[in-house]
Amino acid sequence: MNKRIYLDYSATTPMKKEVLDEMMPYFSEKYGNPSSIYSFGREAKQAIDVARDRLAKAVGASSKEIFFTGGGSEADNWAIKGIAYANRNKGNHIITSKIEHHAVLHVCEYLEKDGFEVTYLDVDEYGMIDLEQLKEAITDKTILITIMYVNNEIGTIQPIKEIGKIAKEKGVYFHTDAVQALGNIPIDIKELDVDIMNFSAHKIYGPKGVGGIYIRKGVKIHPFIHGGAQERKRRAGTENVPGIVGFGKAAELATQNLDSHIAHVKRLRDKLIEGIQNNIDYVRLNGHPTERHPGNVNFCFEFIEGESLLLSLDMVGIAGSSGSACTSGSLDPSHVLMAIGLTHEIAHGSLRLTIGDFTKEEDIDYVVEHLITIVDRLRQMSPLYEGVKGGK
Amino acid sequence: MNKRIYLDYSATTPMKKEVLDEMMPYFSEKYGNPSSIYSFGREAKQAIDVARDRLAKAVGASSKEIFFTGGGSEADNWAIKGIAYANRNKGNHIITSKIEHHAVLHVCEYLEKDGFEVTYLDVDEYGMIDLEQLKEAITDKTILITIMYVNNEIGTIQPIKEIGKIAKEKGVYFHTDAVQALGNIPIDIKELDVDIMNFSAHKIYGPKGVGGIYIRKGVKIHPFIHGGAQERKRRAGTENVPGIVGFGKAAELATQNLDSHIAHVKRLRDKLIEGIQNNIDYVRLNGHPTERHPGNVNFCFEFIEGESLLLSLDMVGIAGSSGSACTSGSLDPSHVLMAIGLTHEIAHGSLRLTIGDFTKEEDIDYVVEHLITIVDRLRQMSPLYEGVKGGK
Amino acid sequence: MYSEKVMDHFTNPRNVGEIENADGVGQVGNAKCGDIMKMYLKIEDDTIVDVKFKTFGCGSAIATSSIATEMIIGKSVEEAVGLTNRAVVEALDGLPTQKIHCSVLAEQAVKAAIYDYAQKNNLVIKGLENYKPVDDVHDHHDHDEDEE
Ligand SMILES: Cc1ncc(COP(=O)(O)O)c(C=O)c1O
Ligand SMILES: Cc1ncc(COP(=O)(O)O)c(C=O)c1O
Ligand code: FES
Ligand code: FES
Repeated sequence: MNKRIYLDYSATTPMKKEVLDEMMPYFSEKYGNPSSIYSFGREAKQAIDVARDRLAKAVGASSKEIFFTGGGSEADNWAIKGIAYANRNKGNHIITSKIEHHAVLHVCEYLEKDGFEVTYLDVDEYGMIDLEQLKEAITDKTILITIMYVNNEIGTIQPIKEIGKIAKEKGVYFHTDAVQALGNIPIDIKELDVDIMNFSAHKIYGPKGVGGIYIRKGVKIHPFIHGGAQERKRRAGTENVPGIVGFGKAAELATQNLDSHIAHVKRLRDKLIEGIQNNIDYVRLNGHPTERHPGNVNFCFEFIEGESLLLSLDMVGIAGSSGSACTSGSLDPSHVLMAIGLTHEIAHGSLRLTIGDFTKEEDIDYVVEHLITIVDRLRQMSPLYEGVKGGK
Repeated sequence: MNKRIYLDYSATTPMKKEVLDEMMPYFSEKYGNPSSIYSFGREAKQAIDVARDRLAKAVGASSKEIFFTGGGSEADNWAIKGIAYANRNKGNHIITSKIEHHAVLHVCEYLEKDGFEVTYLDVDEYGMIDLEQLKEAITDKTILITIMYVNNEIGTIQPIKEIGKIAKEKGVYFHTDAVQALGNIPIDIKELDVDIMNFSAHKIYGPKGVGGIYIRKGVKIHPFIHGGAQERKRRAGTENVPGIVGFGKAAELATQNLDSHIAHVKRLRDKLIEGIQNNIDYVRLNGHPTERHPGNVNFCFEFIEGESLLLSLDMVGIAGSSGSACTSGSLDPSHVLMAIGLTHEIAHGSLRLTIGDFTKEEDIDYVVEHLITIVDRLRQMSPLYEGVKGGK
Repeated sequence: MYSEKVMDHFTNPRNVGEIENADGVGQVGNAKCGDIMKMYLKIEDDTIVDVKFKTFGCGSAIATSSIATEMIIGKSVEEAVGLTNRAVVEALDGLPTQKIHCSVLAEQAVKAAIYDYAQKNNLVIKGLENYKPVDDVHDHHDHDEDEE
């Protein structure tokens, strides 16, 4: 297998050359500890400051409100546990949705075991929450609303501005996981009533293992990692200097190139969606038709199972992902596909292809061509397809 | 300033070339997400497995008991909070020492606010805990003993084997922070009754922002970062693949070179200690004379203050650190120096110089030479020194 | 993740299809759980002369079905009843732990088809005396390490 067509940009991205170039000096030359007072400790400290400014600028925040973490998941954990435990005296109720990332859902479940109450909002068939349901869910015990900006599986974009308004009106903190939003839609925190927002570098052509979090000034939150005085005493641990530098660069590139990035991936995304819809029967596009991550394609192919589809694609060099239970090794297919109302049978046959900056037009042709053959081959093998063929 | 003599290896280390070489392919080529099923996701997964085996081998553990984290501090937080909350039904008492790293102490203080009781054991003038005091401190509410292996400031090595025996006898979990031990003394977990031990890559010529933790099979502990199923469901978040690969390589190198590393730094350490003791009056070596980190030198220079000493050293290209209050921006000098019984006055004048693989013999000569002049200059400026000179 | 043997049987599955007027047909699993296997047997003189299968499932479900058909062609009915999921796993040079249940499915599909043959012909087959058709082998689906 020589061809490699990567269509899993929502899982992770390759690091851009500009990002790596900027990181390189901090591994073995400018390796000083940013907390030290000698010159080249200060060098490292300055590099972190630059990165912080860049990330702040990318999302319309002030640098003082940006902190670096060891990844997007750590930031989700920090946001939710940090707010929950710091505001326990005010209430023990949290509102989230059924389609959050596991880094949000599993934290909520953990908190439920520790005396918190969590409302999991429904979503409609496109993955949208209902603002009325949200309003009704808020009680005088509610301390936090946590609703993601852009869904990682089906790409649906939530009405963050409206949610923020509701939260603000009711005096409830609002956290949004913006890991899939950064670099894919414009973000301007100044325009939003968001109290906490988090990001991950490896989703925007930056390094793995580095995340960021915006914490609005004045928000009552506990630290999550206690220890040294790094990150203005809010996140302990020797800073991952090269990683942070890389994240800063990636954030800068992402905003500079945002328009062209969106135009590029959207065009290929629409081509891929059409290619599939025009050539393959019994498919269903998951997610919202318009309020959607510009590079997200998510289909269910009836009568076949996602893992076999992925393996077959892998054999011709195409990398995608699936919400099928067989892939994850768990009993149920993706909670997101369940929440938008798919039956188990159909959810098993899901395929997510996510497009990025290095995707080329001819890649899409290649993928559609192979998908047609592969889906047909797997359906010929499927006992579920037998009844259907005749009627066609 | 062209000369640069780095003597702060206990703060952080430069990454070795072999480490960086091994990491490089995972940034922009083998960038697949290890959780994916396509071929080059598996490639990344295998790389993590190799790293895990290497770290396991370096410390005498089985690979299944090793997990990667986003740094040494995260691992300390995980170990202590994870055990505390998972065993709360058994008891609420934790025993630690007064000279732990902040990543341990501040977690303990946080837990105290949440209903836990913590005993902070004293240490003697060399920084050693007292095993009898430990035994007496254990009650039927004690769930965890957390005592560091090697102290980061004064280098004292605790009797981990004996502590483990006591813990085991009493049926109490034992965690040891081995961040400064790895790569500096031989570690063989098989020989120790330790339940949890943690490490940090950037202290052993590996990357910043990557840590590791050994969790003995069967230990009851909560996850710290909830979310995806990474690290066998125990530590969520997309793995820092290059970082983990680098840590694995660094751990392998550290064990392969352990004897020569120890011989090298010990020789230069002793030379530096003698150089200072033979040439400068009114100095005090902190830490244990023999049970000591092989590269750790920690002196108090009476009548002068640590920050001015550091700045002066920095001007001639020498990088060290200090437990002085002025360096940290906090009111009190290092809690470690206080715990070994130093007065504030003396503790302020502390200087830690830590030696590593790239330190050369002539560096030591250079440092001693400059220290003599600098200390003298600062003392001439010090009102405390006035009374003393005459008597000399 | 998968051995070469698994990938071979996944990519070039043997004996895919249906047998018209099969002597025994068995189906196990259910779509809800993401796996269905259907086996068709042609039996002459107590010997399995032809087998075909259809499978809805993951890569290892398809591979185990494929190799199971190969393993029972030419065997006596009694021998085929003795096919174990372990033998299937071994023949495939192993399966990941979370995929072992797929091999159980293959074993069950063969048994179900032979049971159908026995029912149609009023036979009692050694090894199948206490057999009850099941379509749920999902206890095996959950295999993850415990979170403590
Ligand atoms: C003894 C000890 N524990 C924990 C840490 C924290 O490790 P990290 O900087 O990787 O978070 C350090 C170093 O800063 C240390 O010396
Ligand atoms: C929406 C969302 N939140 C959180 C995360 C977790 O980020 P990380 O992998 O950096 O821990 C991801 C990606 O895995 C994501 O897509
Ligand atoms: S059919 Fe679901 S794991 Fe094999
Ligand atoms: S003398 Fe200035 S901070 Fe201590």
